Amino acid sequence: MRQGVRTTTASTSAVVNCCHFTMVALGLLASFGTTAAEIDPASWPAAWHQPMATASELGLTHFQQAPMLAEQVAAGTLPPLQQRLPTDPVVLQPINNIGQYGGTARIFRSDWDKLNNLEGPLTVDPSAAKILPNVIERWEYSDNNQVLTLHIREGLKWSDGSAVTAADFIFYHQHVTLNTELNPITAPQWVGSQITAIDDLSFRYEFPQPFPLLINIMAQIGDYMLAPSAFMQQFHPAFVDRTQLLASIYAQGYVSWMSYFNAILFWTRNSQPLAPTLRPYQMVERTPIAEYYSRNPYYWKVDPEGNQLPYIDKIRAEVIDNADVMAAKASTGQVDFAAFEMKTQDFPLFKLGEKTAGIKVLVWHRIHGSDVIIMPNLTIDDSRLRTLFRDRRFRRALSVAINRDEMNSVIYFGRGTPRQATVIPTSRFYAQEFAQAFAQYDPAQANSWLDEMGLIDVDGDGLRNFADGEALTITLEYIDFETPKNISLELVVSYWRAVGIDLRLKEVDQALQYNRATGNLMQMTAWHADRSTDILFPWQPQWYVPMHIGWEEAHWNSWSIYYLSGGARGEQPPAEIIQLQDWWQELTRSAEPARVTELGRNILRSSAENVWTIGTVGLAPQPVIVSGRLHNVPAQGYWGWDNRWTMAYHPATWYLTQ
Amino acid sequence: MSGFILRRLLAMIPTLLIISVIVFILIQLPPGDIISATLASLQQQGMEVSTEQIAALRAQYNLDDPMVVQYLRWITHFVQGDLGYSIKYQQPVNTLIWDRLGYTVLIAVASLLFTWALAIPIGIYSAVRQYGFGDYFFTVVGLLGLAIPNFMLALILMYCGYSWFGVSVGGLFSPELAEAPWSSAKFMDLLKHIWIPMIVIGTAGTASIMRVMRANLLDELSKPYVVTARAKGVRPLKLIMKYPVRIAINPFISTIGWLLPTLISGEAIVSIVLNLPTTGPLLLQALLSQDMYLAGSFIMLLSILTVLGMLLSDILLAALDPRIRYE
Amino acid sequence: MSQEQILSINNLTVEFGSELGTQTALHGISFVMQRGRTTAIVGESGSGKSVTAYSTLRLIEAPGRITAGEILFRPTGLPVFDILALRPDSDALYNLRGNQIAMIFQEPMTALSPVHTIGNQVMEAILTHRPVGKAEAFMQATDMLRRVGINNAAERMHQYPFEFSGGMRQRVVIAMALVCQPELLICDEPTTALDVTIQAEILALIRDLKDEFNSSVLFITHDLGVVAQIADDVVVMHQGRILESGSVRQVLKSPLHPYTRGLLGAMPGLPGLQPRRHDKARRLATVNDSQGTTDFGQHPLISLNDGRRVALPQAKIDEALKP
Amino acid sequence: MSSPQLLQDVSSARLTWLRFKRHRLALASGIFLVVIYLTAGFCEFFAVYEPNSRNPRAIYAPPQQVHFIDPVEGFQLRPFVYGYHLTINPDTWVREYTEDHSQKFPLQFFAPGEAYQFWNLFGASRHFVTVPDTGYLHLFGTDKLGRDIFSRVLYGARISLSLGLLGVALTIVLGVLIGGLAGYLGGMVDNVIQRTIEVLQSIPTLPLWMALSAALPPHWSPLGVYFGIIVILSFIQWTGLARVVRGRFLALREEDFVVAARLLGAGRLRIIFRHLLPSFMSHIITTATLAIPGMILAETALSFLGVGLRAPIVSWGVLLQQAQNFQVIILTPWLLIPGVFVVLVVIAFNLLGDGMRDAADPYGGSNSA
Repeated sequence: MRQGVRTTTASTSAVVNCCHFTMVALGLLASFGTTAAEIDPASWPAAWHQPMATASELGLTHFQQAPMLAEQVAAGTLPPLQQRLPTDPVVLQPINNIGQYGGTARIFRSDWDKLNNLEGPLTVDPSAAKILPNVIERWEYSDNNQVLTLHIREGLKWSDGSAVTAADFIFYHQHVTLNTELNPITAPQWVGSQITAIDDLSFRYEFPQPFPLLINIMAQIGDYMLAPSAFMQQFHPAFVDRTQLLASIYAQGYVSWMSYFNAILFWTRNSQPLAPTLRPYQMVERTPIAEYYSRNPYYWKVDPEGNQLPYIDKIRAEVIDNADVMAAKASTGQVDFAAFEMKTQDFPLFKLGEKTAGIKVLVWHRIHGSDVIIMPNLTIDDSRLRTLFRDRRFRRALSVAINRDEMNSVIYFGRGTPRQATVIPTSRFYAQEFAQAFAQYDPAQANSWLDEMGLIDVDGDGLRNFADGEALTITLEYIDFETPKNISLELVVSYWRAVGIDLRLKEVDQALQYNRATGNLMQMTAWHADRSTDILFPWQPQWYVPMHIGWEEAHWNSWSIYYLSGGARGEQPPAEIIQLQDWWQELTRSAEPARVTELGRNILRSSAENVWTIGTVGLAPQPVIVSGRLHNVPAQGYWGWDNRWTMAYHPATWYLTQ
Repeated sequence: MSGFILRRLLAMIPTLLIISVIVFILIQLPPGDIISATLASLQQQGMEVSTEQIAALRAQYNLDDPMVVQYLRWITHFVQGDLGYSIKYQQPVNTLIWDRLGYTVLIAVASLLFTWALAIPIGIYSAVRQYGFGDYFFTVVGLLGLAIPNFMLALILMYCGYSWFGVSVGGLFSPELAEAPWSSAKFMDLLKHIWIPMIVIGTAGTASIMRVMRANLLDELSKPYVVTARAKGVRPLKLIMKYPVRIAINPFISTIGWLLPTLISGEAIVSIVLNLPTTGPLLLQALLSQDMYLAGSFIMLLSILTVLGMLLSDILLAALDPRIRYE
Repeated sequence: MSQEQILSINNLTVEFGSELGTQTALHGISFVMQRGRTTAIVGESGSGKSVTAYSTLRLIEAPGRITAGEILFRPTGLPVFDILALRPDSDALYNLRGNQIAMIFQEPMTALSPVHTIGNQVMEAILTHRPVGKAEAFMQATDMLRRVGINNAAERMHQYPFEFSGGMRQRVVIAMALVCQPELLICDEPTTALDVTIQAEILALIRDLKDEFNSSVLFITHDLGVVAQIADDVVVMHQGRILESGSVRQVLKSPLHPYTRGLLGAMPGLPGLQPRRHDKARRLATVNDSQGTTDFGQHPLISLNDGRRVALPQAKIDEALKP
Repeated sequence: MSSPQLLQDVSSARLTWLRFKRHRLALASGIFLVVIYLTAGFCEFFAVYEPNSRNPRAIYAPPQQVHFIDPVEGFQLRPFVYGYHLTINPDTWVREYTEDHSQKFPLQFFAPGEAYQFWNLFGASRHFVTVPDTGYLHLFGTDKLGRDIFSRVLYGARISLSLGLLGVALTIVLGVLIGGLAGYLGGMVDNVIQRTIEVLQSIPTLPLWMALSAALPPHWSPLGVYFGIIVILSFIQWTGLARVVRGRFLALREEDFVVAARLLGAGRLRIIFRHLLPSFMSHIITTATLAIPGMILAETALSFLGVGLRAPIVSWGVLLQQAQNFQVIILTPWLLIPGVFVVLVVIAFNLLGDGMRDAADPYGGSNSA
C-alpha cells in the first residue's frame, strides 16, 4: 500500500483498499449484533415506560430507611422517615432485584450526575421518546397552548426538609431566569412570559405565544426551572441588602454576587453552604481531590418493598483531569461506574479489564446524530474565510472529502453509522436522504468543487491557496471530551490535506472553548450532534438553525445573536437563514403534528443541502464500565445529553455489594 | 548566625521582586487570554453596557490602568495574600491553591530525600571503586534514570505498581483514606503511593547528583588532608565517612537550592500523569485555559518555594561549614 | 639489615600510567636510614623524592604503582618486616601509619581538614592507635599541642584550622604526627610553604622533638640550606634516581656528582641563610644552565670506602676525588 | 609528584583525542549519534513512508517480522515480510493481526517507493528499504491511524534532534555573549546579569516553559511553534553557561596574554573573541553536548503536556504523547519505541559529553556542580 495522503491520485488508490477492508470488517461485525440499533423497549421494566407508580397505588404502607439514616433518627438529629417522605412516595422498580443499603460508590467527577441524576419537574422514558411526570405530578395545556398549568406532588421536600412549593418555581422564573444580571439576554421563549401561583402546589406559566414544547424543556433541563427559594433568597440582592451581600461576597474573593449565587446553586463552591436538592444525593464536601456526596435523607422515591432510595450511602467522585488516567482506573476496576469520559476506541482495554479486574463493559448506544460535527464559522470576522465558508461548494467539498467508512472502521470497530449530522432514525423528522447527503467519500468531486472556486495550489506545496496566492489555513479549536473528537479530527485533517486543505487542530480548555465560541473568535470548532431526538431537536435545533449561543457551536454566532436579541445586536442573516428561523419559530408554536413534522423536515432538508455542519459517524457504541460490585445497571441504554444519560434508568435503584 | 540569616533574607527581596515582574509579564503575555475572551463573549451576548459583572471583572484585573499600576496593585494584593480570582474555576485562587502546594512540597521533599538516599551511597561507591564494574553499572543506571522521560517512567511504574502490587492507579491515597484524618494507616497508605512519584522524580536527579558526588569525592580523596588522615592510619571507611563525605556533603546541601526547581518541574509532569492532587495538574489546566492569574499565582508561589529552598540550603551550609558562617 | 638501621629501601620502583604510556617515577632506588639520625632526600620537583616518602607509607595511589622493590622497616625491639609485603588492608599497615611511622606534609594550609576542629584531628591519631577514651586522648592531644608551642592549647583544641596562622597550623600538623611517638618521622618539605622566620622555628622544633622522642627523621626537601641545618645524611635524587648519598659533611662539603655541585652552586650565600622563595625559579634555572640539559646517565651507584655512594663512572669518581 | 614531561611535543589537540579514544563508551556514543543524525538528516530516504501516510489496513498493527526462510522455497537471500491478516476479536474488540502467508512482500533496497520531496528541494522516490507497490512495510508497527512508526520515528528524529542542536546553539550564543559581557565588563553590568541569572534559575523550569509555550499564539504555523519552542527552551538554559563563561572570563582577564592584548590596544570584543573564547572552547563544547539531551527531554515533556509541538509536526515528544496510556503498555507496546530512541540518544549525549569533558580537562572536570 502506498497511501500518499498528500496527492489526490495516490489517495484514490487507497480508497479501493480501505473500502474493501471496511466491508470485511463490517462482515465480521455482523456476526455479533447490528450496528446502532434501536433497543428493544422490553429490555427495561414495563413500569419505566409509564408514569411512576405511587405507594398508595401499590398498596405500600410501610417504609424502611437506610441504617445510616435510622441512626440519625435515633439520635434525634433527623425527623422520622414518615415525616420526610412525601404524602404518597413514588415507587421505582429496579431492573433486576431489590437492592441492599450501604456502600460508597467510587466514580469520576465527570460522572457525578450519572449516579446522582437530575430530578427535574418532568422526566423521559428509557426509549427517550416519551415525557413522564416527576416532581410535577400532572400538567394541562390550555387549548391555545399558551397557558401551562402544573401540579407539584404533595409533601415533597428539599434535602433540608423544607417543602417544595410553587414559590420555588416562581422564584426561579422571576429572580433568576428574568434577572438581567444573572442572564443578560432573556431567552426569547421567556420574553413576555408570566408565572402565577394558584395555590401552594399549583401554578401556571403564561406566554404571549403558544409554547407546546415547554414540557420538553421541563423534562430535559428542568433543573433550570426551580430552586429552593427560601434558601437561595439569602444570596439574592432582591431579598437582602445589596451592599452587605456584596461586602461578604467580595470578602470571600468572589467577583460578583452572580458568581457567588451560581456557585451555591450549582454546588461549585468548595465549602458550605450549598443549595438543598431533590436529587438522590447531596454534596457534603469538595476537596481538590474529590467531591463527596451523601444520600438525601428526604429523597422521595422508594422501591417496591418500601425501602427509601437510594440504596447506596455515599458517592466519592474523584477529580481527574487526565482522560488516560481515567481509562486506566476504570479498566482496572478502581471505580464502580465510569462512562462519560470513556472513549469508544478504548473498548479493547476495557474488555481486557473484564478478564483481569472483574469489571463489566456494557455497550450503550449514543443518541448523537453524529459523534463529531465540524462547524465552519459562517460569521467569522475574517472576511476571506467568511466568504469561503459561506460558499456551499466549499462545505460540500469538505464533507465529501471525508472517508466516513474508514473512520467507522478505524475508530468505531465498524459499529457506528457513517452519516451526516441529522436526527436519529427513530425521530419523526428523519429521512434517509438527510443522513446520506454529501456523506459519500468522493475526493475527486471535492477537488473539482474546490478547483471551481479558484482555490488552486499555486506554490506547489500540495495545499490550496486563496485565489490571490495567499496561504489558506483553517484553525479548528475544540475540546476532546465525550466523543472521540481528537482521533476523528486527526483523520479529517488527513482527508482534507489530501484535497489540499490545510486544517490545523488546537485543543483548548473548556473555559476557553466557552468564551472563544460565544465570543465569535473561532474559525471552526467541533462538537457532537446531540439534540438529535424528538425531545430536544424541535426545541434546540441549533446545528441546523441559528437560534442559540453556547460553547458547543461557533458556526453562526452573529446570526444567532441577531435572532436572540431581536435584531438589536449581531449581524442580519441572509434570507434563507431567516427562513430557517421562521420555520423553527413556527415549529415551536404549532400544535398540529403534521405541520410540525413538515417544518422540522424543512429545516433538516436545508441542512442536508447546505451542509451547515459537517457530520462524520453517528449512533456509535458508548462504553459503560461497571464494577463487579455495582448492580441493577441496565445492560443497554441510550446515552446522551438528550435523555440526561442515565436519568431514565434510575440510578437510585442501583446498589453495591461487597 | 542570626545576622547571617537576616542578611540572606534581605537579599531575597530584590530576587523575588524581579521574579514577580517576570510572572506578571507572563500573566499579560497570552494574546487571547481568558479575560479578553470572557469580555468578548459577554459583549457578544449583549453586555456592552457596563454591567456589574463586567465592571467587576475589569476592576478586579485593573484592565483600564497603566501596566505599572496594574502590576503594583497585583503585587500588593499578592503580598497581602489575595491571589486573585480564577476565571476558570469561578473561585478565589486562595481556595484552590494551598492544599495542592502542600502536596507539592511533600513530594518534592520526599523525592529529594530519595535522591540523596540513592545518590550518596552510590556516589561514594563509584568514587571509591572508580572505573570498576560497579562504577560503570551505576553510571549507566543513573543515566537511564536521567534519560527515560519522566512521564513515560511514571506510566510504566504506575502499571507495574498496579499489576504487581495492586496499588490503586493514580492519586496519593487509596480512595477510602484520601480524606480521612491523619493516622498511621493513612501514612502507610501514603507511603504505598508516594514511591512512584518519588522514584520517577528522584531518578531523574539521581544521575547528576551521583556524578557530582562521585566527582566531589574523587576531588576530595586526593586532597592533602585526606592523605594526612591516611598517613595517620585511619581506616578507609572511617576515612571516607569522616573527611570527604563531610566535605562533599556541602555541595549536597546546596543541591537543595538548585535541585528544587528541577524537582518541582518533575513533580508537575509526574502529577499530571499520575493525577496527583498537587500544583502540576492545576497549573496545566490554568495554562491551557489561559487562566493567567491562577497560573501566575502558581508560578510565583513555586518560585518563592525555590527561593526559600535556596535560603534554607544557605543556612544549612552555614551551620555545617564554619568558614561560611564567619565570612 | 643491622640493628642500627631503621629503614632500608631496596630497588624501589614506582611507575605512573597515562594514556601515553608508562612513566617511571622511581628507577629502583636503594638507600638505608640509620636509627636516630635525620636523613634528607634532596632534589628538584619531579626527582622522585616525594614518591619515595609516599611509598614508605604505601600512600601511592592509582595511576601510580609500586612495581618492584622492598622497604624493610625495623621498629625497636621488633623483627624487621617489608612494608611493601603487607596486605593493603592489614592491621600491620594501619598500625604502621601514624603509629610507627608518621608524616608531616608540605602544605599546612591544606593538610588539615577545614571543617573539623584541631582537637578532633589531633585526637584522631591517638584514638586510632591507642586504647584510650576520649578524655584521655584529649589530655594527650592538649599536652602535645603545648609541646609544639601552642599557647592556650586546651582552648585552641576547639578551634578550626582557619583560625590558625600558617606556622601554627604546621605546629598542629607536627603535633598530630608526633602524638603517637612514632619511631620514624617523614617530613615532606614541611617548611617550604612557610615564611623564612617561621621556617627556622619549625626546623628547630622538629629537631628538638626528634631528640626528645628519640625518633628517626626522613626529611624531604629541595633546599640544601635546610639540609645543612637539619640533616645527618643526604640522598640526592634526580629524575627518579639517586645520584649521590652520604653524610651531610661529605655531600655538602665535597660533592662528587656534577649535579650536586650544580645544586650547591645555585645556592646564593652561605648554607643556612635561606634564599627568598621567589628566587627558587632562578636558582633552578641556574642548575640547568650550569649543566645544560645534561642527562646524568644511568650509571649504577658505586659505594665508596667512606660510605658514600655516587652514580658516576669510576673514572669520573676518581677524577672528582682528586684533590 | 611527577608529571609526564617527555611527551611535550604531542599537541594538546592530539592528546585530547587520544584521551577521548580511551573512553570506549563515549566513542561508541559519538558514532551512534553521528549515524542517527545522518539518518535524521536524510530521513526522507531512510523512512519507508511519509510521516502522515496512513495504512487503513493496519490500525495498531504490530511490527512485521523480517523473514529469510520461506516455508516453500526455503532460505532466501532477499529478506521479506508477510502481509497482515486482520480479525477483530468479537469478545475482546481487539484487532488481532496474524501473518498472512499468501501475501509476501520482499524487501527492496535503494528501490523506488513512495514519492517524497527531499528537503523540499526536489522530488524523489528511492528509499533505503521499501517493498513493492502492492505491499506495505511496518518494521516498528503502526499507530491508531495506521501510520508507520518506523517512518515517524525517523521524521521525529529530525525535529527532536535538530531542536536540541538549534536550542543549544542559541543557548551558547546567549550564554557566551551575556556571560562574557558580565565577566569581561564586570562592575554594574556583572551585577545586573548575575542577579538576573539567579532569578531565572530560581523559577521552576517546567512551569515557566509551560507558561511561555502556552502563550504561543494558536494560529502560528507548525514551523513557528517549532522555533518558538526553541527560543523558550534556550531562554532559561543559557544561564548555566553564562555563569561558567563569566567565571572563566573573570579569571582569564587578568592573565598575561589578555593584558598584553589590551596593552597592544586590541578592542574589547576582539579580546573576547580572539583571545578569551578560544581558551575555553572545549569547555563550551562539552557543556553544550551535555545540554542537548536536556533540550530533547524538555521537548518531549512539553509536547506530552500538549503545550509543545503539535501535529502535523512529528517529533519524538508528539509520538510519545500518543503512547501515554495503559492501553499502550498492555496492548500496543510498540508505540513506546520512540521512547527507546529518546533514551538512547540522551544516554549517548551524556556519555559523549562525559568523555569529552574528561578528555579536554582530565583533572578539572569534577567541579561541574
